[in-house]
Amino acid sequence: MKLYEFQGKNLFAKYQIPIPKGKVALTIDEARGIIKGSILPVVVKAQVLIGGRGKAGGVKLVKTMEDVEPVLNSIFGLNIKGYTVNKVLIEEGMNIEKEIYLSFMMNRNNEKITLITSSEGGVEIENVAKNNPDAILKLNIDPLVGLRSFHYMRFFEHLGIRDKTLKYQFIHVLNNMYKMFNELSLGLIEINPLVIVSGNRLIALDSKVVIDDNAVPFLKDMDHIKNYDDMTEDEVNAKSSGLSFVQLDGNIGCIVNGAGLAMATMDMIKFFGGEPANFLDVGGSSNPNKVISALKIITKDPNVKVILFNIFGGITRCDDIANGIKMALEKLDISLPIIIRLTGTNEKEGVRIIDSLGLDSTTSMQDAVKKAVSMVGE
Amino acid sequence: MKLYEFQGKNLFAKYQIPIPKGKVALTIDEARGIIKGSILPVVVKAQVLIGGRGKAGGVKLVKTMEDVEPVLNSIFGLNIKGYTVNKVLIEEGMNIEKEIYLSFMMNRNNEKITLITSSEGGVEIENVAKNNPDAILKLNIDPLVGLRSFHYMRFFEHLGIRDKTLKYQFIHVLNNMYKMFNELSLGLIEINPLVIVSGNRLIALDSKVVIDDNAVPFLKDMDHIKNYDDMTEDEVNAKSSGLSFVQLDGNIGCIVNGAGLAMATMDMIKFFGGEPANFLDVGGSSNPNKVISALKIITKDPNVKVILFNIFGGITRCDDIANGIKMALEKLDISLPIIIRLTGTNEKEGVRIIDSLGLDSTTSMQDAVKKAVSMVGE
Amino acid sequence: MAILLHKNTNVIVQGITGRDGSFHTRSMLDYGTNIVGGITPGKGGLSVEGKPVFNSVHNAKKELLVDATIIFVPPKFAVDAVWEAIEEEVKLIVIITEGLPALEMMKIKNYTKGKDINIIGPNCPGLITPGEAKMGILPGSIFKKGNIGVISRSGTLTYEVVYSLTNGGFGQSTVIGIGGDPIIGSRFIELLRLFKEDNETQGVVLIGEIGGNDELVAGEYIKNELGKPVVAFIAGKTAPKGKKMGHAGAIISGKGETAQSKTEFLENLGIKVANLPQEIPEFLKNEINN
Amino acid sequence: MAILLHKNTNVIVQGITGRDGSFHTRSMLDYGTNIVGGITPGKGGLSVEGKPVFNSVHNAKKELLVDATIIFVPPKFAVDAVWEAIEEEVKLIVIITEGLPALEMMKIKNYTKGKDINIIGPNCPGLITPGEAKMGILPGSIFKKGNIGVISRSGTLTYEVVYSLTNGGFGQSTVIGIGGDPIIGSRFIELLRLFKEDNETQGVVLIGEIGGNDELVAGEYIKNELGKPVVAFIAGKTAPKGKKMGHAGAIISGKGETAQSKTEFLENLGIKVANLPQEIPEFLKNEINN
Repeated sequence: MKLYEFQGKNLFAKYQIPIPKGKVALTIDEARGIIKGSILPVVVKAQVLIGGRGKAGGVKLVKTMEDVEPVLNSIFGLNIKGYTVNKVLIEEGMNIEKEIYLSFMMNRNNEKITLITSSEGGVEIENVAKNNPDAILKLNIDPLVGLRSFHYMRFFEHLGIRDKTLKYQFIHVLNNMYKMFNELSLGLIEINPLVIVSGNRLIALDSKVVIDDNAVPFLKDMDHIKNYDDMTEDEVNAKSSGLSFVQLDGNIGCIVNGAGLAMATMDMIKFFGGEPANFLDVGGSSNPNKVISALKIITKDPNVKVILFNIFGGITRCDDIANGIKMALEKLDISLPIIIRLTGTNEKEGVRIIDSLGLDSTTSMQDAVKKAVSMVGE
Repeated sequence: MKLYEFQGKNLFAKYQIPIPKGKVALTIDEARGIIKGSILPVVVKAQVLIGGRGKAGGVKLVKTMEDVEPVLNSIFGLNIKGYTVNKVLIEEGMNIEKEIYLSFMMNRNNEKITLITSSEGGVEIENVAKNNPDAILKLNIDPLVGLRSFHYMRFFEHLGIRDKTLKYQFIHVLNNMYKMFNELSLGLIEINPLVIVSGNRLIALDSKVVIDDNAVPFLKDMDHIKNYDDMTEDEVNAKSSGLSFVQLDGNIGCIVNGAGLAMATMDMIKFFGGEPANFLDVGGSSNPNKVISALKIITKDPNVKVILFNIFGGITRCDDIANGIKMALEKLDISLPIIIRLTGTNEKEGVRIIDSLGLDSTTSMQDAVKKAVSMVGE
Repeated sequence: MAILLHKNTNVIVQGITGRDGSFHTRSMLDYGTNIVGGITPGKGGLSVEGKPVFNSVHNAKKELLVDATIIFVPPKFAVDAVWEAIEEEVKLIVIITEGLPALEMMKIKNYTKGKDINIIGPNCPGLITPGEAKMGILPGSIFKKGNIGVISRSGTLTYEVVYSLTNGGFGQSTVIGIGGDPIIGSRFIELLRLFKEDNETQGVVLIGEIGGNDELVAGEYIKNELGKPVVAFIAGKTAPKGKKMGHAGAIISGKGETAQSKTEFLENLGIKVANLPQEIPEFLKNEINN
Repeated sequence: MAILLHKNTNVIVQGITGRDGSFHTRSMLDYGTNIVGGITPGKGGLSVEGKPVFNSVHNAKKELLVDATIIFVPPKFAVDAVWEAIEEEVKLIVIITEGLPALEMMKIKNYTKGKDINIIGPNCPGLITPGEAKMGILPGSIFKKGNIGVISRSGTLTYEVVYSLTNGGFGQSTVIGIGGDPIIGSRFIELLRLFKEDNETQGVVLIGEIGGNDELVAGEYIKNELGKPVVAFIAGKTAPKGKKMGHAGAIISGKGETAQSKTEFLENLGIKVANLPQEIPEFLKNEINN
């Protein structure tokens, strides 16, 4: 689960990671009021769950009161890669001496918590990795061992930090970031840039915090922070119905049991010249209501020209799926053609139900996919 | 480092382990004042760094004001296994429903933190182990894994605890004891008895806390708790001079470099019919001042009839030791005979110095020990 | 020989009295798995499908030989269940449960690295040695004893592939679903090492997907050390970047994590990658005959 | 062959610029130890006895082959130094430092259990393979190449025994002081396992003391598995109960931990226990000739 910059910073404050003074505004009026009460300059920052807002015009400086209206008008309602800006963070301006990149991430490839730092802060780390890889240091931390003095040593060595006060501050920030990472089961905690301001003080100018979705149910007192703002309405609905759903832009709606098989189905559609409209995994259980929810979501998409079921019964029973289709056809007004592949557990019973609905079914994934592709091609 | 009961209980309070209301008194007057201000009955408990005070008359109940003087007079100044009582803990009386033994200890034999519990609380665990071993449960906890639900399960199963409130309280106490064990690097945390009082509440009626000596220098804000009350004055002096010293009751004073060799020297004295007066390890460094300190401590013991040096030079240089002896003979008034075994690093130089003092030396441990034994035998 | 699981492996079920636990205990017993008992804290003394239930793995081990455990307990208790099995020195731990925090799995993984413990999962369908035993939720009927090892990050896609294999005349030595989470007990490479040593396994099918670098690490091992033919399949060529495709671990976070780049990487190493699951038996035939 | 340490073992010194570190670096080099460099954080770029100093083990490993490390850093930094060496996959770690908290050592021990890492110490004199190399503070001159392995919880008592051995005609394969702390990296049994596999070692001298049960565990192993003659010596017959005799681990906390009961236990297993260090060569002669 991604957090907004301001949510991440609220947590930083809780973990004693220094942040600039700032306030969130949900409307232009609110924002105007905050700016009027502040010492200029202030920075107005669009709050969206996607990177690259700077380039998109989502971060602007207000130097004088004349800047206020044009800045607020340009940011509120701005569309950044599909996300509409409906809240901003207004922060005090800073005299920056140096910008650093600093993050801890869950590294699935070596099962360590990887500390990443770069002397080139304020730019995307991927670009630094491409253009100046030597600027980047990666330290792999075993969570059973923890962050220790030899990590600090390598960190300071890489960044060329010798000042003692600054070292203490970095250790403070590193320890608290690491603590936050562990206590909140994060996937990522990123400060970019972490800035050094006058007096050798450190301040986290930005925040990117991602909580491991599996850990979210276990976190206490974090309900206020939960958001699904990076999911579409359909994706949220699917999630609440126990489905995994991702919107794509093709025209063959897919309903599959199992994530791997669902991806393989999409891939096969593409292989035979079609375009999948979505990823949809009805999961392992056989609740017919899931089929109804799945059909509801898919038929909302005006692009969809044909619906393809691909069911390999294991835990999922074919007759349950067939019954789900039957119930859906009774309840919903579905005029789209439906292609059904059914095999595995209770295949015969399932096929019999499908037959009774006057629909065809096949046991071959390849046949079903080819048929779906040929139908939209007509 | 052993803590007094009241010190352990102060830490319990900090770690939210419930304890009875109580106060410490250093004099009879103070104790009398506390009792007058309390609701009777109260318990008066001698504070000494040794077990078995109950049997020795160090724990008494004050039911009425008539009890006060006899109880205080009998406890203050009481000698319990060589420790004189000069402070008492005065605690509220309790209506006990059940007594349990509970401890966590550093288990050197399997490198785990061992949780020990017994349904027979209030008696020494060694006696339970002997008379009713089935009453005892031992759970070995890997510090990297921590105390977890399966430990609770086995704990409750063993003690036959089914009441939910009680379970929560036990989990609370277990977790906090375990936390204290880890945060303070303990060797032992023992509550005996941990009592269940009316309303299914748990209270720690006693405390025994031992901090790992190696961890003491690393503990913050714990200076007030440091005590050397379980060491003799000589042992404390030796420690502050960088020596390891243990008083024994023989008559051959030993000065040896290395703990293992020092024990082997004592053993050899005994083997040849003598009695060692002490264990003394001057350690690995060769500071002549250590030899002076060592001789000071040993010559204070009126039992000592002969002084035996056993030095196997490695890091310790024989000439440094010899110089130490020379300086000591100049500074101190030593009339006791001195037997010297010197071998190893800079042996020749050392022997030359000893010769110059008009003393004998040998390179054989066995010869030196035999000579010392024969001298006291005369 | 097959790997990890055999007819005589003594298996316990952690969470045996739960809905899933009891259902699959029946199904595993039917398949021939040597289930000797189960664990549900607080339900010790009951029995499920004639097998004794204990309060703890410790208690079970006092009365039974235990070689392996399969964990069906809900995510809230699953982490402790895994640690319990580790502490009681159970050598094979299969975690079916979905929803374990990755950080907890990371600790478990680092603790057991280099130690004599195999963990499969979490969020996996389990494993099966056809004709001998299964630990998991895989539908036994589609498997057939034979000489192909299968390792997969997926569930039903594995069934699809195994179905093709069986129909194409290839039985399986052991089939393992390693789970869809980013941090898992055994990755491809760890199981390839076991298949290398297994005389019964003549070839391996590797079913990967988007996310992570397991397929790449496996590819290097296959090229340099395995010494047995392999056919791979990588799901997710049409998956968009940055979106979780059902599995917590099926997400493209960087360039090397797409199905295309994984396919290319493997093909550059000389490893055959099928475009369709149904092509796998044909590819395998060619590889084995080469 | 000897065990653990050889002429070609590439050794680094953690804490090489310190008083003890630099002094013993000289002494180890003089003995022939293949010291390739040292570590002191913040002193990278210096050199000690002609050997390069690095800020971290990581940096050293970028330029050097590192098989083993010896740690001389003060207790405050020693725990991190050990973890650093573990994280950098150094296979032999010798901790000379005295004063490491037992709980920290306990974590290190549990972490490395079953993994391919040998830790000696803390609070130990180190180890020596006579005629080849030494890692530690042992006085090289008293040792002689030969066929007796020595494992000891003590320092100078080891020298006493080795001196007797050498004078009695017994050279040593490898001599290891395992340290006087209650929680140590390698206990008797772990090193006995290595001596068992070492062709050069024909017999073992085991120098124990009061406290703990290491001698008892070792005794069972000697009787049942070692297959080589052993002579033991147990120090502390005159030590009182409950008092620390110099070593943090030399304290009698229970019945089985006295020198008498350990001696009895070993003798009951048929293991010869010497009363005097000087008897050991004689006993050994008898054992080997039997």
